[in-house]
Amino acid sequence: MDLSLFAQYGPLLLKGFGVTIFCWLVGTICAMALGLAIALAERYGPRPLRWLIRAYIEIIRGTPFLVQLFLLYYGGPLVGLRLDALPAGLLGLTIYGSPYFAEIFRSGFNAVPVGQIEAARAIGMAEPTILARIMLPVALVSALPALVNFAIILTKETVILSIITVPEIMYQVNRMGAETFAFVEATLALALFYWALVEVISRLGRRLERRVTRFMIERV
Amino acid sequence: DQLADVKAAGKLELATDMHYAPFDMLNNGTYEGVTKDLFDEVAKDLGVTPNYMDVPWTAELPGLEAGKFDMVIAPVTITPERLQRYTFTLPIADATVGLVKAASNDAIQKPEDLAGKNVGVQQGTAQEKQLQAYGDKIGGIEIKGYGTADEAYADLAAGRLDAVAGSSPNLAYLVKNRGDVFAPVQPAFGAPTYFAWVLRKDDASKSLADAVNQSILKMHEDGRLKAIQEKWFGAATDLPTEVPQN
Amino acid sequence: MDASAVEISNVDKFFGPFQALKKVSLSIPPEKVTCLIGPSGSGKSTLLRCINFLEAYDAGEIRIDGELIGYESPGGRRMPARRLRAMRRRIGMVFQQFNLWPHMTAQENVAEGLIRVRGLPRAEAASRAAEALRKVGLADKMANHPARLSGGQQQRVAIARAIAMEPKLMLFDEPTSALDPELVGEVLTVMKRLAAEGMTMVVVTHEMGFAAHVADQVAFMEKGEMVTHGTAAEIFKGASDPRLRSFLESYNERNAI
Amino acid sequence: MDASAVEISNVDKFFGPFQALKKVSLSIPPEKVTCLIGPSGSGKSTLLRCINFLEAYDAGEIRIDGELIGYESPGGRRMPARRLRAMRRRIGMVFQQFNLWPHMTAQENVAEGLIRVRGLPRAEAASRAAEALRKVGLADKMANHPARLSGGQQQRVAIARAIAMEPKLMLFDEPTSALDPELVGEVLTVMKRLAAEGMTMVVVTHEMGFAAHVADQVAFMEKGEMVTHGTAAEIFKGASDPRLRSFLESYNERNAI
Amino acid sequence: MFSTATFMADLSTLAWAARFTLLVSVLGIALGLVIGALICAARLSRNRVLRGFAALWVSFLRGVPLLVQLLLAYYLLPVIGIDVPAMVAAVVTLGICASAYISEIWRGAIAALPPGQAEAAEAIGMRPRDIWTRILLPQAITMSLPALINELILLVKASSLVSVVGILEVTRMSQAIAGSTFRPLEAYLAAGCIYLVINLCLATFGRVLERRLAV
Ligand SMILES: Nc1ncnc2c1ncn2[C@@H]1O[C@H](COP(=O)(O)OP(=O)(O)OP(=O)(O)O)[C@@H](O)[C@H]1O
Ligand SMILES: Nc1ncnc2c1ncn2[C@@H]1O[C@H](COP(=O)(O)OP(=O)(O)OP(=O)(O)O)[C@@H](O)[C@H]1O
Ligand SMILES: [Mg+2]
Ligand SMILES: [Mg+2]
Repeated sequence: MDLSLFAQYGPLLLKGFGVTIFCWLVGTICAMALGLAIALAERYGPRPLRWLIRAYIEIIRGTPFLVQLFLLYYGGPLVGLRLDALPAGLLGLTIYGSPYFAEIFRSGFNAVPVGQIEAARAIGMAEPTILARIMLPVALVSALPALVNFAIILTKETVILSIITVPEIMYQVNRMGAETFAFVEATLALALFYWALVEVISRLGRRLERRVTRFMIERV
Repeated sequence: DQLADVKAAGKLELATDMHYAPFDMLNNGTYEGVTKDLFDEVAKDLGVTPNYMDVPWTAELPGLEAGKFDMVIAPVTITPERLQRYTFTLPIADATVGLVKAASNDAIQKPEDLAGKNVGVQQGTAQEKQLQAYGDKIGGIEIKGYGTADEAYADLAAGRLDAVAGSSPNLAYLVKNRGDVFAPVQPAFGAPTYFAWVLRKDDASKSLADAVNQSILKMHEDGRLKAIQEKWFGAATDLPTEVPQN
Repeated sequence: MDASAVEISNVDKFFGPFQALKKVSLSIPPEKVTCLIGPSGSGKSTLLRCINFLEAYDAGEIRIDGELIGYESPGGRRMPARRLRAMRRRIGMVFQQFNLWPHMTAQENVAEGLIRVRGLPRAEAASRAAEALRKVGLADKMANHPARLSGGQQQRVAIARAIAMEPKLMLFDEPTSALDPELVGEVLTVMKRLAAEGMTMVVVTHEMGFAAHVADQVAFMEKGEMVTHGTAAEIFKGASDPRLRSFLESYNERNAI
Repeated sequence: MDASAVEISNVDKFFGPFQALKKVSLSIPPEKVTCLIGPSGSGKSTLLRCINFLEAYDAGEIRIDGELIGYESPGGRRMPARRLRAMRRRIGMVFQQFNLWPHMTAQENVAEGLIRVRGLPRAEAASRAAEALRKVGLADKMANHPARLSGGQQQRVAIARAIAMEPKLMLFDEPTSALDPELVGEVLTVMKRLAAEGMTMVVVTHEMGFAAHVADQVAFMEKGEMVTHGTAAEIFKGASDPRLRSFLESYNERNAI
Repeated sequence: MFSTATFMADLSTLAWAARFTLLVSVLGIALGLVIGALICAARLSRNRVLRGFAALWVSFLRGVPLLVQLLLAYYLLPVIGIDVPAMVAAVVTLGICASAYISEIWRGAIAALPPGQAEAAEAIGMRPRDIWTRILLPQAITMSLPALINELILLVKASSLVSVVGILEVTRMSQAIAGSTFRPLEAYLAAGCIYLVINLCLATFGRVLERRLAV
């Protein structure tokens, strides 16, 4: 193990971390918002829209991010869509993540007892209010671990942005590996970084979880 | 002693990244290319059966060090830094830098035309270093690094790049296959560099490296090397008969 | 026109092949208490849920203050969500299973509708909610979430939640099932006061004593049919229908302690 | 030794700072029906849940047939899960909120325990479950999931589920709250028969008439305290405690129709 | 530009490689579901040690990229004397990694179940094993099925990483094709189609199950 390598490549790797975190944050937030919109459109939308959404979900969810990103970035110009690497990467992440988030939200809504929704309807509450005040808070109890799960998975999907030359962590790790052949050290750096990032996300997730389950009685 | 072990086992475990045409590629699921043709001969000389494994580039050298394979036969450009960490065999092909551009692009006729232009290259390669040096000489080139050469070619086709730099044999094969899209920029530039195979840098590996080198030398002499080069590149280049140290 | 607060005519309701309501008709007079009684599974809850259209009825009509609920016209298309919502604002409901919102405290459960539906400012809604909870004897449990309340306490929160909205028509589905005799008496008092203040009430109950005390009209259902209805005295004293008689007998046998 | 089926002595239970049970003591005689009455929130459900250790009590002792439940020794460590399980097999419970398993049909709800706990073969469990459901008048609803049952039907499934297990001790938390008078009478009959067959029963109820008819012993709780207990006659006729008297008065006022 | 002939040829080549993708993901899923259930049970158990172990399991397996786990399992474990065939290393690593995610999904669903569900089972003296398999998991699975199918689909796609231990599955094969034909668009599109077919099957299965389980 050659530790001097870390001194040499440290700044580059740190820059890569920064880019990864930026891409992940923006991508996750946008994908989650789009996913929620999709889940709602599928729940409340007219029938033809629901079919369209179903097709969107299955196609995006069913194909690898690598393929989507490759088509978007390298295939896009063939049909006149020319994006720079970073915007393409963020757009790609948003699209790729949205169906997963949509399904997780659908799962969560499934878990809300109908009686609670009926109680809100019975007093004439409007559907958007019911959603925000009753369904989302209750759905989060069951959906939050799955949301955190997928946010964590997205941190790892960002490595694919390296194929379109977004200078994120994998891109820099590859560079370090290719230039020095120190693949083991580079991989180790990658693993450590991810463990740190994921640990932070899980901790935040657990804290949020404690918040959304505050109303429940613990039985241990 | 690795040679003895290999002979005793009767087979050689070999790792290569099977998407680096024309050296290593999969055609309908069958492995073929320059490396395979060459190593089939080497194996015959050694009297062992070769077992070719497709392993992504990033896993090859760690796997070699972990003892999962005996050799990495993906073509690796010889550089002084790498020589410190691994044992290289004799060169098996030319790795000098070449350039391709989009066939439809008439603005670029010679390497000097690339001053100030976007040029793609596989990141971290010896070719990238040489391109950098060349760029400094002609007054600046915008270099973009890619994970693999394939992505650089795709971006050239997509129009984001003006040219791609790579090893000459690889580019020649690209142009041969996709002449409709890509065209070479002549002449090649930079110092001559070479591809070779890689073994662990320990005493036990020395015997095997020597045996492989013997076999390569034999192929130099009896013309098999030349024939294989002509088969894949259309022409043969002279290769040094000892491991270059720079 | 029609003087009924709720006019139910020939309502059918199917759950798959099972018919839960069979040509049910009933007029509910305004500003009076109507009790629905009948054996378990006779369709009382279903009828109540049809009145505020939580359950879509399959045939017949239900009119609230003369206005058809749920459909544009009898047997026609569904009415727009906005209009349905507007109608429901005038109807309150206490559910058999309470259906409290588990993530809100008792006070928040009551205040929520005041804020979101009635548009009251938070502070006022909170103080009104506190007031409503005090009336049902829950002053010291206002900050508890439903999971931390006893059965009877939950039921009282549900009652407070409905009453705080001050609806014109109130639907109670067994509002006293989890209450002890003292509280039943109090709920009875509250109902009588509400009726005096002009609220129309429909109450599903199994407690005949309660019905006898509170009801202006009593309706007896069985197997999805409206068997008979009349004043409390008519139903409980001079019951002529044999099904009703046998239903009541078992109660009279036991009610004295 | 101790002749009580359940011996509760000086039991305390806290929910955070709130004390739900305060030094509660009670002997429950074997093969008899004991009714627990008291205002909402007085700790009846909590006491019942302590008896089968669904709620861990904080001080005192509860002994089932002389055996301490929940702890190795009074105030000691928790008992091993295996032994707790063995004790619970002899105790049945009907919950205030029913707690049916929503993913199983009525029949499966009843059969599940017979298969998993009693180890009966599937076929026999199914036929016993069908038999138990027939007895509570649900022969035609056996294949319904709980969501497709009325409140009273759900409660009857819960009763059938508990009775089918043939426990020696049965804990009922308001087993008739959602039942109509006819069914209440039937449940009463069933209980009397079970008591005659040797089952010990503890019943939380708000229906004084029911308690008066079924109970051998009646215990009155208030604010987490065991106020008084005695035979049904002692409690309902000669009530001397002022709190008990005011509790009962509101009932007597209303119970006649 | 786009060559349909190449695309079709790629498709047939990839269909052949799909058997490895299928094999690895099906076995990985099966393993992941079983271990996931156990880890979830451990995470929610009363036993402190079990809980800590499960928390560590989830934290490690979610924290370290699957790629790294595979490299560890295949290239580093031999160093301490555990040398397994590539296929076994791939399936086990994939299954173990998936178990961490699956257990979290179920944990969320179980947290949302009314506590009375388990209490009713405990009260009759049901064993924890039966409470889990008969009461909690069936409801949790039904409730979280869309999220679970999400996870399984991700697993199918993550199986592409097993190429680092030398298994020639769909993604790797498509890269190989792209490298030799210099037509990456066609190759990747073909790979996308193969994954889509597999995942559509999974998704459809999930939907049918969802409709079946809905009560
Ligand atoms: N988990 C909890 N956390 C805090 N307080 C609780 C909890 N469970 C119950 N309580 C409180 O304990 C008291 C006793 O509750 P319990 O359910 O035993 O009452 P009960 O006698 O059964 O009443 P009811 O007749 O209304 O069902 C109540 O005041 C209730 O608010
Ligand atoms: N969703 C449903 N699917 C199928 N059958 C249903 C459904 N809901 C109710 N039922 C059936 O309809 C009948 C009437 O149910 P309802 O809840 O109206 O009875 P109820 O009179 O309120 O009885 P209880 O006094 O027991 O609450 C019952 O037999 C019940 O099994
Ligand atoms: Mg009902
Ligand atoms: Mg209670």
